[in-house]
Amino acid sequence: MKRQSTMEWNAMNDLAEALPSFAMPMENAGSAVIGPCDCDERRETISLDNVTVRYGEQVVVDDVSLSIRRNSVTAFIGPSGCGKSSLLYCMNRMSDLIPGCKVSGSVCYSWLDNARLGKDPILLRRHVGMLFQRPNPFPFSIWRNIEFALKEHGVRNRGELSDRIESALKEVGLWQEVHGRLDAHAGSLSGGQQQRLCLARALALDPSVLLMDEPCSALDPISTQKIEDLILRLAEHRTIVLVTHSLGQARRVADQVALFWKLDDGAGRLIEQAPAETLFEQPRHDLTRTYLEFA
Amino acid sequence: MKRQSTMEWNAMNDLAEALPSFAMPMENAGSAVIGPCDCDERRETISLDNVTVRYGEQVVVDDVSLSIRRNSVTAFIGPSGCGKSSLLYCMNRMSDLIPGCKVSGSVCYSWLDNARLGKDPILLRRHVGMLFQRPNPFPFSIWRNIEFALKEHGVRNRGELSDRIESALKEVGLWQEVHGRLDAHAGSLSGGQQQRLCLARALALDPSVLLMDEPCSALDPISTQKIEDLILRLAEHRTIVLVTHSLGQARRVADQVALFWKLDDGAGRLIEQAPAETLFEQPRHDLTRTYLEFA
Amino acid sequence: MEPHPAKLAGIGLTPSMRRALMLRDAVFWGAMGALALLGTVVVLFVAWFLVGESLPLLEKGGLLRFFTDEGWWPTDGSFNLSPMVVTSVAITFGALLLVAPFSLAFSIFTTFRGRTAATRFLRMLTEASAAVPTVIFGLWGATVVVPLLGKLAPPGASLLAGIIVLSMMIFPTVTLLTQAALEAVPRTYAQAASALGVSESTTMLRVVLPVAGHGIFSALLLGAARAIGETMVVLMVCGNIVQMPGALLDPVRTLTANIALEMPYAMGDHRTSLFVSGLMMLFLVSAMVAVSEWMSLRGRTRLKA
Amino acid sequence: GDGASSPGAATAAARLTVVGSSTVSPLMAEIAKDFEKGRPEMRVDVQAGGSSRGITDVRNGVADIGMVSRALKPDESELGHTLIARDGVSVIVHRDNTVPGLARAQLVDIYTGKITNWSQVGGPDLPITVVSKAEGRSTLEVFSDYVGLSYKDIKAQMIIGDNQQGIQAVSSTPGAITYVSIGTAEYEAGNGAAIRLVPLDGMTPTTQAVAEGRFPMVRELNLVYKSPAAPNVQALIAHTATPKAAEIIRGQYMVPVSR
Amino acid sequence: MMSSILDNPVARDRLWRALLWTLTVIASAALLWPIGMVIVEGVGAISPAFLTSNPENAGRAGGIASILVSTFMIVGVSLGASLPPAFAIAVMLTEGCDPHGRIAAVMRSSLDILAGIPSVVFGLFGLSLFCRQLGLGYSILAGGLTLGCMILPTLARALTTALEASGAGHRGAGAALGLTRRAVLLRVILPVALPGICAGIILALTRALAETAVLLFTSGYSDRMPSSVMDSGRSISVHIYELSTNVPGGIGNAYGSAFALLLVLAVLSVSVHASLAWMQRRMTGTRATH
Ligand SMILES: Nc1ncnc2c1ncn2[C@@H]1O[C@H](COP(=O)(O)OP(=O)(O)OP(=O)(O)O)[C@@H](O)[C@H]1O
Ligand SMILES: Nc1ncnc2c1ncn2[C@@H]1O[C@H](COP(=O)(O)OP(=O)(O)OP(=O)(O)O)[C@@H](O)[C@H]1O
Ligand SMILES: [Mg+2]
Ligand SMILES: [Mg+2]
Repeated sequence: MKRQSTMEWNAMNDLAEALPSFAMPMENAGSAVIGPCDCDERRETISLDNVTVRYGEQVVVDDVSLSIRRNSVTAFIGPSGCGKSSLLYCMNRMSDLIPGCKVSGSVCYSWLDNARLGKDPILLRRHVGMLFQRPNPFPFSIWRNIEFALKEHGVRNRGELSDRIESALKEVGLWQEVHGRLDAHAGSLSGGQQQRLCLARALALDPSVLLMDEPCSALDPISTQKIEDLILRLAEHRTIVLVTHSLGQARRVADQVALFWKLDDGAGRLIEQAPAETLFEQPRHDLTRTYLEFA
Repeated sequence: MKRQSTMEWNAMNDLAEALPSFAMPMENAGSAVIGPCDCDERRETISLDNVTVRYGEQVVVDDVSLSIRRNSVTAFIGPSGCGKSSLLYCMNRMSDLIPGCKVSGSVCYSWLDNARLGKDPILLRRHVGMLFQRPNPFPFSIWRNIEFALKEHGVRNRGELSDRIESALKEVGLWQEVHGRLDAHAGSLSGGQQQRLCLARALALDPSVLLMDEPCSALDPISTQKIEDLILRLAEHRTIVLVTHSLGQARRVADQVALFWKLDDGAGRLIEQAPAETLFEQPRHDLTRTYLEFA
Repeated sequence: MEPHPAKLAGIGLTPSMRRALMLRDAVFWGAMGALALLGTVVVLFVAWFLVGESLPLLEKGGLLRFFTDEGWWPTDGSFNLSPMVVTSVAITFGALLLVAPFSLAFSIFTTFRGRTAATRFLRMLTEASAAVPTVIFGLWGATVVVPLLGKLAPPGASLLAGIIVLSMMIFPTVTLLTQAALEAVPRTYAQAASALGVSESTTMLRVVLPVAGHGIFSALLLGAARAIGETMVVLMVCGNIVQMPGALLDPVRTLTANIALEMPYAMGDHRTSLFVSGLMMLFLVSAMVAVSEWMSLRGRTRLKA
Repeated sequence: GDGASSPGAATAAARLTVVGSSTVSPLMAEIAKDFEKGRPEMRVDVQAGGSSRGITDVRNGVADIGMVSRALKPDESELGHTLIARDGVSVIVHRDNTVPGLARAQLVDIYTGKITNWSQVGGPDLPITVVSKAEGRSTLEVFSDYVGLSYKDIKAQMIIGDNQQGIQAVSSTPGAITYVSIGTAEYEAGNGAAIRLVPLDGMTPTTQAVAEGRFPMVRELNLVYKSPAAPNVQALIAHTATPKAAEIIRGQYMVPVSR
Repeated sequence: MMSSILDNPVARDRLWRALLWTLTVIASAALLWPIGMVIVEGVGAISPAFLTSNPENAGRAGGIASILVSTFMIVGVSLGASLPPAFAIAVMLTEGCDPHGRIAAVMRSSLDILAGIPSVVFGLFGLSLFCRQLGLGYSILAGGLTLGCMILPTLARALTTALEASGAGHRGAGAALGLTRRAVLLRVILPVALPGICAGIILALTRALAETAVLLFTSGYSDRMPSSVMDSGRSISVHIYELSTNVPGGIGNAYGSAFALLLVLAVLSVSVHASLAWMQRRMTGTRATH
């Protein structure tokens, strides 16, 4: 029963669930925001330059420029509706799938072949993995969940498949818990386990960037703790961008924090970006100070 | 399409959403747990005595006895699945509506006519309001959302209706924000506003007890802050029982905190109940200490 | 250790695999589009064919004559279809009016009582009756309903008999869809209402039914489409007299029964006039669909406002 | 038929398609089975659909043979035709109706609505329910020819299609009257249906009487084909005149003609 | 008095429940009546011999073996003809175009109109298009194709509903893993939607099995064992219609055939459900559902 009208957007926290069915992955390929940039190749970074996101006429992310260091954790924080998710979705072009969503500006992964990524969203999304607010495993067995994605990306060899699946499950610490029942339905896992399975599924494709949109907000504290530990461990070899509402979480895991704010015209802007300690201890901006009071 | 198999239970964090059918509210009227008790009438309390909840054969809340002071805030905390929600649902007999759910023991509101409440769940639910994890306003206008419940409880006079609606909206601080568009669809409000509307809807019936099941977990920090402020204000004249996963929240708003734990047999037990400061600063039980480390 | 560049090469589609993937994608969507188009134009085929067969008579006297002619004397060149159009509409409305309360009650009962043995049996029964061939309903109507009504006012074969048997026939369709519509109503509404101490009847009538209203409406509409198009049943129980329905116990003839009754023996203009009946049915059904589209559009815009 | 537009005949030389009247088709199906017995290469498909469809299909070549349960009309005379059987048409009433018999004039009055109660024609005190047939049906033509009424003058309370439906209607309505194939009526009356064949102008309707030419309301059952007939068509038509076929025709409660 | 009952929620609920019960009981009794009639009258006629021998004496004697074979062939052809376009329409409606857009509206309206076209009109259409223009004659193929057109809207609607209900969440998950829309559709949404799809197929089968008017005009009337889809063949509903309206003394076997039809449906639905469980397990890689 599809009754998704725009007014419902506000009530909907997770953009992923709201993805309309008819979106065409390659449709907006012309509006690619991924492209080569003239950033310093030796300082490995993701650089977002003048990224603007519109839904129809409404600008929701206004001219954001931002640089993210490779193999670090960057947290996006800010009040609801300030465009954190929208900005995140530009980074792996999930924004292509949202009807009416227009993106301008550019995103550049300095250590990757941006020209190719810009043309091939499938390749892009393999390099730039994503984790959503609500765990969304496929309704398959645990094994199939990971195998499926791998197979679609061309891994056919049985031995390689099982190696990769095993190492992904081990990486998220799920192997111990589930190795005896890999053919159990993913729905039979607890919420936290499901979220880790989704992470394993993304990791199996060996992405070098992981985007996470409030990955813990549906989890209990124990599962949250596990995910946070994982984030810290993964960040050794992977670049992680994390949207979170929990300032505590940002403080615990992030190297860099970026605060966004929705201004009166409805557009989200970057207010302040700084190393986590600096931002929490010596916020420069008034809005940052206001926001930190809610911690 | 009803395909709710038991294995999916774990995946479902919100008991509320899992209510398979709201069946016939009075169906289980025989199993009423509300009844007179021999508690001291001058010390106004809600006393839960030996409450046990079963789903089919599985005991999920095991023999919990607990006393809640009137006009205070009591927080239920504990890991996922320990039966916090189940216990809460006994208190206004929402448990009647869950097929297969059996409750024994008794709940007694010392300052109310328990004999009548025990026979009349409609009256009971008027006195004992409830707020859910996800905001669930009716798909009506803002005004109709509150008016609907009031009319059902016999308020017909137009003047009285609008007085009550206005004062309920003012009480939750929504009047300012919406008084110009009371006939707007409730779905057009933001998540935080919706949650406050739901609270206003409950408050309009002038309940003396409010049960809240993780009321802020779907909200952003600013909305959370507003709700927490409200809880503190409402607690002056109302008894509030709050289930929360956020220890910070429990610390900020609760007078008393009760910690539950799911033991190996799957049954949730009350581990420790104490004033908030005591529990957080000098936990007596090992499990409490373990749990607090996740804060 | 620098794990990435090495591993990066290890996984991912080779250019040839990628080309194959794109090709398969293009073929798949092309095929889907073409097949969907084919399915969509079937209705045009039917309409084109009906118009083609009706043309000789339409050219002679226009469309209006089918409402202004003296009567239905097909072999004498007088083709007034209006009594049959009115009958078709009346019988459909009657069946809907009769089936709606039963179907609603039944659906509410089976949807909200939980999964007991009784509700499972009732659901099974509904599905089984959806499978009963219409001839059986006709037979049942002719041997049971008509004689019963005949005791009230002979011959018993009448508008009312048609309404009763048709509503039996569309009951499963309407009920199955109504159940689906009720199941789609978020449980949170009913639950919120209960938590506010709202009684069950009010919850149903004021919250659940309005929210499901859209789905229930389209269930009824589908039932109406089946009722108005039903042939064998009305042929067997309605009496088939061409006249404006005056009372419930009057024998009447519907457009479809007219086609089935006279087509095997019709020649020339008589035969063509029956195709015009078919065309008329198409108009009626299209009008119904247009109304429903308009209503749903209005419903959506109202929801937005 | 000609090969291009006649798929039934075109797919195999040994296939015959027979289409038409639903009254004739059951007996034609049985005759066809008998016809095939000695001819393993033959296949005869019998298809009911009404007399006029028989004519139309033969004309445009979809069928090789048409079955028509009435005499041919003048504008159909370009087709070859063979009479294979006769079928009487009889007035029937409910078994409990004691009316001794009806005259042609009484029938006219009943069917034009002048007589509305059985007591007016010597029956019980019971309102009459007039049941007639749909326009175009051959029994209606035979009946209205016999009583001398136009179908426009008939004031019926119920209109039916096939014979079986008429028997159904009469046996469940005590005051009903209609006209159906004698063969069908005899069979049903013999098998417990609550109907009675009413003597008409003193003549008792029986298959016997039809066979002996003593009963006036009779219709012809014809086969039509494009002339000149193809050899296979000729063979099948010849087969309908065999004693075995006559046996089958009698078995279906019709009256074979002697050719 | 009445108003006091309506004012008191408890009394009103009691009244409400009484109303629900009454209407439900009446409706169930009415549902049971025709089915019960078929079972009571048909159970005597049916036997293994009835199911395995061919009709004789215009159906008064003998069995229905050839009828059953023709029926399966007709229904098979109709399903084969309607399933691909129905699936394509469902896919286009849920994945291919904006569900509130113009194309979808055209598609949906055309299906709705198709669903409303009386079967007798389909019969005439099939007679002219398939039997005459395309030269298929009175054959199982012609009848099956016409039936296919008739059940197309039912099938398309059921498939659309099933796909719609199963897609939520998986599209985002799939896209984020770099899967194509086709992969998500065929490998994720389809398995999840299987129960709904099967329900839709059974519904369409039911309509096809029960159809009389269409087949009277197109697939013919011959009650012999068909040897190919180009033969004329009589489906079971036509057989029932013929026996009950045109063959004196055929009513007993008409009920027998109707009972057999119900049995066939029951067997079909049980076997579809059994294979469903198996298919789902295969497609999701789970050992057992629980
Ligand atoms: N598909 C859409 N169409 C129209 N407007 C949208 C759409 N998605 C989001 N918006 C609007 O864009 C703005 C930014 O949304 P976004 O989800 O990016 O914010 P957010 O910072 O992630 O908020 P939250 O913390 O609630 O997840 C909001 O005002 C939202 O209502
Ligand atoms: N309707 C139901 N049928 C069967 N089991 C259920 C049902 N509802 C809950 N349970 C089970 O009962 C146990 C307690 O559930 P409950 O929802 O009360 O826990 P909780 O403490 O509220 O958890 P959470 O923090 O995740 O909300 C869980 O193991 C849950 O799986
Ligand atoms: Mg967001
Ligand atoms: Mg809970």
